[in-house]
Amino acid sequence: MVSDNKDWLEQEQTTQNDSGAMQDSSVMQDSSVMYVDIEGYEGPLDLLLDLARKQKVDLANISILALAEQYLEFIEKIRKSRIDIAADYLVVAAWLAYLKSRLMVPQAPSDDEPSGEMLAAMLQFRLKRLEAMRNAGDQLINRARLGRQIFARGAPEQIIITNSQTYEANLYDLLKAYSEQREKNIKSNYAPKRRNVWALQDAREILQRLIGDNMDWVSLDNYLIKYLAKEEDYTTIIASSFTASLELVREGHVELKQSAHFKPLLMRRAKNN
Amino acid sequence: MTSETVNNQMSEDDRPDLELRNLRIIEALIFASEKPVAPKDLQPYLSDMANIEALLEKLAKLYKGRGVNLVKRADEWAFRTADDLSYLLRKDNVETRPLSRASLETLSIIAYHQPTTRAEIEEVRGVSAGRGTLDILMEAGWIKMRGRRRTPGRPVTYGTTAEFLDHFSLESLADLPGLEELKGSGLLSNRLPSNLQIPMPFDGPLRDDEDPLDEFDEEEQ
Amino acid sequence: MTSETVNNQMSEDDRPDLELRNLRIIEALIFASEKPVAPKDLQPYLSDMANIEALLEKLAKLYKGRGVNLVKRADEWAFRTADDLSYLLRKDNVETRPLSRASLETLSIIAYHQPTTRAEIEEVRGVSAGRGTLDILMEAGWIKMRGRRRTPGRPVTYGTTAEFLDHFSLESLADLPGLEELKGSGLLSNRLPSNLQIPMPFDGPLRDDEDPLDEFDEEEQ
Repeated sequence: MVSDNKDWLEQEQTTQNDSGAMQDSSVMQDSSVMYVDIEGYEGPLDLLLDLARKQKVDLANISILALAEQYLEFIEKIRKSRIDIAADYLVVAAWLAYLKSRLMVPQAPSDDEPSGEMLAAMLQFRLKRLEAMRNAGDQLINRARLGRQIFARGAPEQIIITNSQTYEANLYDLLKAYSEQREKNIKSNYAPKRRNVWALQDAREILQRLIGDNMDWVSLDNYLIKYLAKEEDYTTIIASSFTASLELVREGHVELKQSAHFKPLLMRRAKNN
Repeated sequence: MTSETVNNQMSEDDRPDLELRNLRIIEALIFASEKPVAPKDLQPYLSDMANIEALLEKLAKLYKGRGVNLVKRADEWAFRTADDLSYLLRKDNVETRPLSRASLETLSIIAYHQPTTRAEIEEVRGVSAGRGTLDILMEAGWIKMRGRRRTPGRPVTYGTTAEFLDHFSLESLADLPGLEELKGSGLLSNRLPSNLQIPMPFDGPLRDDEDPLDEFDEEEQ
Repeated sequence: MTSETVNNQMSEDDRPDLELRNLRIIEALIFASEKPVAPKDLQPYLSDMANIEALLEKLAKLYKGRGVNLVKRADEWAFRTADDLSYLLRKDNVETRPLSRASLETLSIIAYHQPTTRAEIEEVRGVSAGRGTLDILMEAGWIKMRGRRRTPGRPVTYGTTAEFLDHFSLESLADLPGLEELKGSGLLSNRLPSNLQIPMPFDGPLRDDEDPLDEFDEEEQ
């Protein structure tokens, strides 16, 4: 089922190397490093969609397991070459690793967590939806657009049909002017420190994305740690994601449960949300 | 300013001269304007009993098949060059700043899922919205903040504007390309398709689950 | 641009479809042009044998008696509102000017920080306010003097008016987006210090630290 993903990766490696070589010969010196332009992707879902397309079948028929493995291998390679990867990509890696385990291990009847098939269907749905939105965007932008193919009166005659305002300004300009000034003032005397800490806000966003639409219990902490943490970051990740999850519970976004002390912490999206 | 002092005993339909006059006035006012014009802005210039919608439809019919058409955008009207001439009139040198992929994707998500929140947009794209996607779209005048969703956190809801329709030559959201198909496939839902109702993009007045942009701001600050 | 490859054995007059096409193109081009159009500028868009002058005359005739006329001005052609309707355009001949950057900035600070003084505005803007900016905003009817702050110098406090809310389609000051909203829409960056605050604007009655304006204030301004 997953035997061909290796071929694909090797193939990818060479083609990526080719394009890398054209751009920057220094990258070529270490030819064992896969040249990956992760910057070229609009986030992990985009990367997944790209990988899915390489399966050359309709999105409805892709192998989600193979896709998960390709993604994980991809991320693993990049991490080995010590390229910094945005947390978004690692969050998805964590989720896919979880998905993979659900798909490969038969589900015990008592298991409270969602089935692998259910998770896979969810991922497939999200890929299809993203692709659909992307296609819709292409169709929109290729329509006959005002000022390009369709034109308004070139020499409008001055009439004011509405009221006789002497000055024009809109709310957006007003808000923008305000924001820029406040920000400008800050920049002059504020230099943000780069700390190796997970901001609560980041942790919160990541958790929310991880939980996504799951209506069933998910145990995430293990995956989070494996994929997101360098050893020295364990504490901050656990602390921040735990605090953020409490906050999410308080606001009614998620529910938490733990069957006993030191058992994995399970979470899911709150039912009535 | 000049008020119509017609003694309107008869119905408008019986007064072809009055109708012609109304048509000419509507034509002149909309023609003079670069932007779509709302019927209520025409009202003061017309005779008291004028049926504006009927007059507009009549004028639109008159211009059908011509080089310039009278088109409806949301509930407003404008003259625009005919779309079948677009290949001929095409201007390619107007490229200001091409829309980034992220912005275009965000725009289509808002268009098809509206009213929608930032979190929902991020959920579809699977990535957090960087600075410069929403605000570029607001700057272009294509999207706006509509209200606040009545859920915890009361997030702001976004929707498209009348300028959006005008720019992309859409009479209403129902004309969005591929909408029916997307609706049919369940891809406009936030959840995995089930027997849930399929939401349709909606740019009308605030919905039951939306509040106007207010109140909460006070508490927040 | 696109060249007509019609095998033009016949005269144009015998080809009503071609003539219609030419008329439509002329109509669209003149409509979309920012300036009156010379016949030679139309040439490249029309079929090879087109008699431009005749077509223009025909189009002018078609528009005769309508709300908009096709007129000739020194050998160039343009659409103009019919003479007898030109009163429509004179109706409200107020020039609409965009608000200057400085005024916009000042207005936004007053909106958020009200009641606020000139010194406070200057502190946020980092430049001293020219007299003109406040005057323009008062003239536009968007700000007003509220009272005097009970501090040394008794500076005048400024606030926004009902017209301000009206112009920006705000129901109340509470509709101004707060800190989180500005961040959420990308207008403010997320990398701001946590102590950054956005004040809660207030346009109610005079506060404890404000005195009413006295009679000489008007002149002083």
